[in-house]
Amino acid sequence: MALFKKKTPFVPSGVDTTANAAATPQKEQPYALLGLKDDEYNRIREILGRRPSSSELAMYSVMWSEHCSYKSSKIYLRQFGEKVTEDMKKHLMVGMGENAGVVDIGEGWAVTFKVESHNHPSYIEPFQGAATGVGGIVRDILTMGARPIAVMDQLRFGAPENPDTARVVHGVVDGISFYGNCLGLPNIGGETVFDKVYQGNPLVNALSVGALRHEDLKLAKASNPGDLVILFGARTGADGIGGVSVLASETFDSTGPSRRPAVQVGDPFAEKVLIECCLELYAAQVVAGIQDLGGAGISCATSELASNGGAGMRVQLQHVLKRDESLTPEEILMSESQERMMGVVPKKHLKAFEAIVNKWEVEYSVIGEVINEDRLYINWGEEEIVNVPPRTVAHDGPVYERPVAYPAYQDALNANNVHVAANGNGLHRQNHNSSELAAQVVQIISSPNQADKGWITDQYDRYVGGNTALAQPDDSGMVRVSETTGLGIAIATDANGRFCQLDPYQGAKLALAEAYRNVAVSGASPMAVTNCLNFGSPENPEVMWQFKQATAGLADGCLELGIPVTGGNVSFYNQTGDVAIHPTPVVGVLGVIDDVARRIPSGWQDAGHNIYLLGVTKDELDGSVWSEVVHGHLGGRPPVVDLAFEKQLAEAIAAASEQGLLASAHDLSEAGLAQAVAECTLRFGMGARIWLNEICERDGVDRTAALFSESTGRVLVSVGREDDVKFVGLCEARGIPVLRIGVTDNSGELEIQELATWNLADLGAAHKGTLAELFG
Amino acid sequence: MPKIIVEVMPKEVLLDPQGKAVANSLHRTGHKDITAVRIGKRIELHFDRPVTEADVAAAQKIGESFLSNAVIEDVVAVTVEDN
Amino acid sequence: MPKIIVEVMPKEVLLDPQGKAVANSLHRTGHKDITAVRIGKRIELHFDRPVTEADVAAAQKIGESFLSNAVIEDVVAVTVEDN
Amino acid sequence: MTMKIGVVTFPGTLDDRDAQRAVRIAGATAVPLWHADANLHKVDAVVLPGGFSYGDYLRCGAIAAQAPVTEAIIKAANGGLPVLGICNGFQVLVESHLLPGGLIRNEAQHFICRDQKLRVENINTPWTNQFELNQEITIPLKNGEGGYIATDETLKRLEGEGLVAFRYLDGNPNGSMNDIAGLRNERGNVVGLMPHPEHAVEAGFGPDTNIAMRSGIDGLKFFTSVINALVNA
Ligand SMILES: Nc1ncnc2c1ncn2[C@@H]1O[C@H](COP(=O)(O)OP(=O)(O)O)[C@@H](O)[C@H]1O
Ligand SMILES: [Mg+2]
Repeated sequence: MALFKKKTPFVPSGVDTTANAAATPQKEQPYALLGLKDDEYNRIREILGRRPSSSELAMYSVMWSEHCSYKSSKIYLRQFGEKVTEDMKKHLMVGMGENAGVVDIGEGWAVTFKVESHNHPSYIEPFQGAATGVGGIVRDILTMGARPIAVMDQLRFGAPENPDTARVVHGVVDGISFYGNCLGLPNIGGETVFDKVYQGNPLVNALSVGALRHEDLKLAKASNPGDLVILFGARTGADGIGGVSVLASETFDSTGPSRRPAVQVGDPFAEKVLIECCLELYAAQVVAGIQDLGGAGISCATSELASNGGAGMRVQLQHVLKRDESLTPEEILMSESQERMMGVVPKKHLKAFEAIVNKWEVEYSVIGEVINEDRLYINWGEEEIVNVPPRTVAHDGPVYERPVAYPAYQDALNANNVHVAANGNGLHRQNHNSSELAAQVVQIISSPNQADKGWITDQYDRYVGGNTALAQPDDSGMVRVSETTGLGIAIATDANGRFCQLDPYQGAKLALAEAYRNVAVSGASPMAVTNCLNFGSPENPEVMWQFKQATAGLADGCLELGIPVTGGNVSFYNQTGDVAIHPTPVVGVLGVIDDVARRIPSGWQDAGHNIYLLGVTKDELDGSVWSEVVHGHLGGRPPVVDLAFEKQLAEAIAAASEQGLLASAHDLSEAGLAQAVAECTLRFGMGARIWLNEICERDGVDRTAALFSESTGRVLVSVGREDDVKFVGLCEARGIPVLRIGVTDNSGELEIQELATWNLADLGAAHKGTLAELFG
Repeated sequence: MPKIIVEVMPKEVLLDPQGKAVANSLHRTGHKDITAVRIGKRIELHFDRPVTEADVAAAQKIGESFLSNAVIEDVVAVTVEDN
Repeated sequence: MPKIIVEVMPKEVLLDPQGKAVANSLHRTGHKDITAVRIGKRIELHFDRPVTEADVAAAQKIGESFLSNAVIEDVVAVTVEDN
Repeated sequence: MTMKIGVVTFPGTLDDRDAQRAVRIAGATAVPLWHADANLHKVDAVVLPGGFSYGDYLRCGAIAAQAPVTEAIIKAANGGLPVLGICNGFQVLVESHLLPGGLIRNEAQHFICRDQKLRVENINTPWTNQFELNQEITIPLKNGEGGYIATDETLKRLEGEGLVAFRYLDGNPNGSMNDIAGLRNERGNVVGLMPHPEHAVEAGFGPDTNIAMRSGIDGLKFFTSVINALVNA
C-alpha cells in the first residue's frame, strides 16, 4: 500500500501535529467551545501525556459528548443488562452495546431492531433532519449484516394550532416519506402526538428492523493486523460539522472562520445503492468487520472498530474522498456526511471488494490498515496528527453520576387528581346527560391525538417488499421474514409523556405494557425490547430524577415480563429554555409469529359476531385523554399496571388465536373503550351494538369511566358465534375476566345503548378528517 | 405580463444529490468536461400590472423567508422580466 | 469557475400544481397581486476551464434532450456566468 | 416450457423483487435484467418495476430512460415485445417516448399510498386480456409524481383511439388529466400505469377487500394475461 510512502520534498502543511502538540504544551485550546469541561480536558492531557493536537481534541470532544458517550445515562442503562435472567438471554445473539441487538427468531433467522432520535436537527431543518434520521437508523441495522425490512417513526409535535407546528409537521413527514419510500422500506407504524410541551423541541424518533440468517451476523470490529480499512459510499463533505470549525482557526473569538452548517443533507438513492452493495459484500464474505458512519463520523468509526477488535489502526486521512477540497483534517474527522460505511477488508479480498463496489458505482478509498498495536495513528500526508489509544476515545469516556432531585412540583401535581381538580369539585362528568357524554366521544375521537393518522401514514409506502402483513392503522406492524414458512415479526412502539410526567417509573412501565399488548393482540409473541429515551437536560437534577425513575421502571418491567432490552438510544437536552419536555421514553416491543397468515385483524369484519371485553375497568382517568381533551387537565397518578396480568392476557390471546377463535382483537389504551370501539367499527365499516351497563355494574364504575378510563390489561375481541363457548371457557380457565359487551351487525351504524347511535359514515368523517383539515 | 424571477440554489457546501445524479449521468454519456452540476429552482411570480420597486423588495423577502430555506439554500438572483 | 445555466420551465399551457400551491399560499399571506406562480428548474453546469461556444451549444442540446422533457417543459434560457 | 419474463433493476429500483415474485406466482420464470446490460436474455416479455431509478432526481424516469437496458427495451418494444411499466416503470416509458405525455408531482404535493379502485378500459393488450372490459379492480397505488399530463391534442388522440387502459375510480388521487391511471400504445404491446399490480398478487399481502383484510389479488391478472398472450401467440 502506498498509504505512507515518503514524498519529497517534504513541506509541512501547517496543521497541528502530535509533534507540535508535544512541543507547545502551553498553547491555548478551545476545548470549552467544543463542549469539554476543564476536568475532561485535563484527563485527555493525562491520557496522552501532552496536550492533544487539534485533531485529537476534535475526536475526544465529539466522542466524549453526551450523544456519543452516554456519560450521564451510562450508570442507569447498565441495569438493562443486569436485571435479566438466563432465560431472557436465551434468544439474544447480540445484546446491548453493539449497533443494534440481534434476536434469534428460529428457523435459522435472526432479526435486529433499534429506535433512535433525530430531534434537534429536525427542529432546525425538519425535512432533512427527519430524512437523515431514517437514513441513520437504517445504516445501524445494515451494519449488523441484516437486510433492513421495515421502518417506523415516533413523532411528537407542538400544539396543532401553533403556526410553527405546520412547518415542522410538513417537513418531518415529507422527510420521512421521501427517505423511507426511496429506500424501499415499508413503513409499518409509529406514533403521532401533539402537545405544547414539544413546541420548541419536537421529537423525531425512527425505528428500523432488519432480518438476517444466523451465519451472516456482522460485528463492528477490526481485529486482524494487515486488514485494510476502506471508506465507501458518499464523499465526505462539510455536513454536520458545526462548531468544530473553530479548531482550524488561530483565534477562537467570533472573528474566526464562519461556522460550517450543522445540517446534513440526505441522499436516499445513495443509501439504497449502499444497502444493496453491502448485502452483496456480505454474501461474498469479503468484509471482516463493518461500521456505519453516523454521529462523529470517521472519528467514531475508526476508534470503535479498533477498540472493539482489540487492535489498532493506521489511517491516512488525505486518502478520504472529499466533496469539498477546503475541508481541514479536523473537519474530515468530524464530518457527519451521510450514506458512508467503513469496511475492514482482508487484503486477499480487495479485488472482490472492488468488483462489487464498482458494479454498484459506489466510490471507495483505502484509508488505512489494521495494526497489531493498541494505537490509532492518523496521518495527514506525512504528518502525524493523531496518536491515541483507541479505547480512550471510543469507550473510556467520562461517566457521571449526576445529581438527582425529586421535583419540587411533583407532589402538588400528583395531588391534583381528577377527583379534586376544579376547586375540589373534581372534573365534571356528564354521566347523566347522554347527549353531552356522546358529544365527548366524538370530541375525543376527532381530537388531533386520537384522530386517524391516515393523512400522515398515507404518505408512507406500506406495500413495498410485498411482505407487509400489518401496518397502519393496526395495533402493530407485521412483516413476513420467511417466504417459505410465513415466519414473521411484529413491532409496536409506545410512550405516554403525560403519564411519565405524573410518574416516570410507572409511565415507562405503562409504555412497555402498551407496546407489549399491541404486539400480543396482533397474534405475535413478545420477545425483545428497544427504547429511545427522550428527556430534558441531564444537568437539571429534576430531569435526572425522571430519567432514573423511567429507566428503573423499564428495567423492572422487562424483568417482570421476561423480555430483554436489546438496545436503544438516549436523547437529552430536549427543552426550550429551562422548560423540559415531558419525559418521553419510547418503548418498542418486538414479537415473533410462526406464520403471519395467522395474524389477528384489529377491526370487525363479520356481522353477528360477539364482542367481548377482556380485563377490568377501574376509575382511572388521571392523565387520560378525557382529562386532557375535555378538561385541559393534567394531574394525579397514572393507571396502575399489572405486568403479571398483561403476560397472562397475552398468553390467553395467543392460545385463542392458535385455536382460531378470534376474528379480531384490539387493545384498549388512550381514550379507553370509546376509542377502541370506534376504531374497531371504522376499520372495515362494520356496524355494532354495544352496552355499557354490565361493565358499570360488574366493575363499579360510572359511564364516564366505562367509556374513557385508561385502565391497562384490557383488550376488545370479536368472536364468531360458533366459537363462543370455547372462547369464554378458555378465558375463564385462565382467570381472564371476560364480559360480552356487544354484537356486530350490518346496520352501518354504531349504537352504544342508552347513549347514542352514530352513522358510520359520519363517525368516520369526524375521526378521519382532523389532520387533513389542520395540515392538508 | 411582467414577472419577477426568484432563483434559489442549494448552498455550495451542502450535498446536492440531484445535481450529483445528473452529473453522473452526463459523464456516462460522454460530457466529461462538466465538472459538477447543481440544481436549484426558478420561481416565476406573475403580475398583471407593472412591477414596482416595492414588489421586487417583497419578492426578495418572500424568496428568503418562504421560497427558500435559509439553512440549506440561497436566493441567488431576483430579476424582473417584462414581455 | 465558469458555469452554464440552463433554465427549464413547465409549458405554459400545462398545469403546474406546485406553482399553484405556492400561489395559494402567497395569497393566504396577503400577496394578492401575484396572479400566478410557476416553478421550474435552474440547472448549473460547472466547468473548470473557460466555456466555449461549443459548450453552450452542447448545453442547449442537453437542455432540450435530457434536462427537460419537451413534452411538458421548455428550456427558457441558456446563459453563461463567469466568476 | 415456462415463459421467461424479464424484470429490470436500475440502481434505485425498489419493487423488482416484488415483480419477480408476481411473475413466479403467475407461473412464469422471472429473469433479472440489469440496467447496465443491454442484453435482454431472450425474455418473452419485460416488466419495468417501480421505485426511484437513479434517485428520480431530475425527472422521474429521465435518467433511467438513458440506460443501456432501456435502449434495448425500446428497440424490442418497437418490434412487438410485451412491456409493462409500473409506476416508475411507467415514468421510464413516458420519458423514453414509448408512451405519450408526462407525469408530474401529485396535485396534493405529497406522496400518496392507498388502495385504489380502477376501471379496466382496454383489454386488447397482452397485459389485460384476462380482465373483462370495464371491470373494476382494486390495487395499491403509491407515488409522489403520478399526475398524468398531456396536451389537449394528445389527450384527444388517446381518448379517440381508445388508448386509455385504466382510469381512476372513486377519486382521482394525483390530479391526473381525464382520471388516467394507465395507457397502452397503438400496437397494444406496451402498457404503463401508476398503480402497482405486483402488490396485489398474494392473499395476505394485498389491499383490503370486503371479504378479508389484505386479500385482494386483482393484480395477478396482469401477469396471467401476458402468459396467456404468449402461449397463444
Ligand atoms: N407517525 C406515524 N407513522 C406511522 N404510523 C403511525 C404514525 N402515527 C400513528 N401511526 C399508526 O396509526 C395507528 C394508530 O396509532 P396509535 O393510536 O398510536 O396506536 P396504539 O394506540 O395502538 O399505540 C397505528 O397503526 C400506528 O402505527
Ligand atoms: Mg393499540
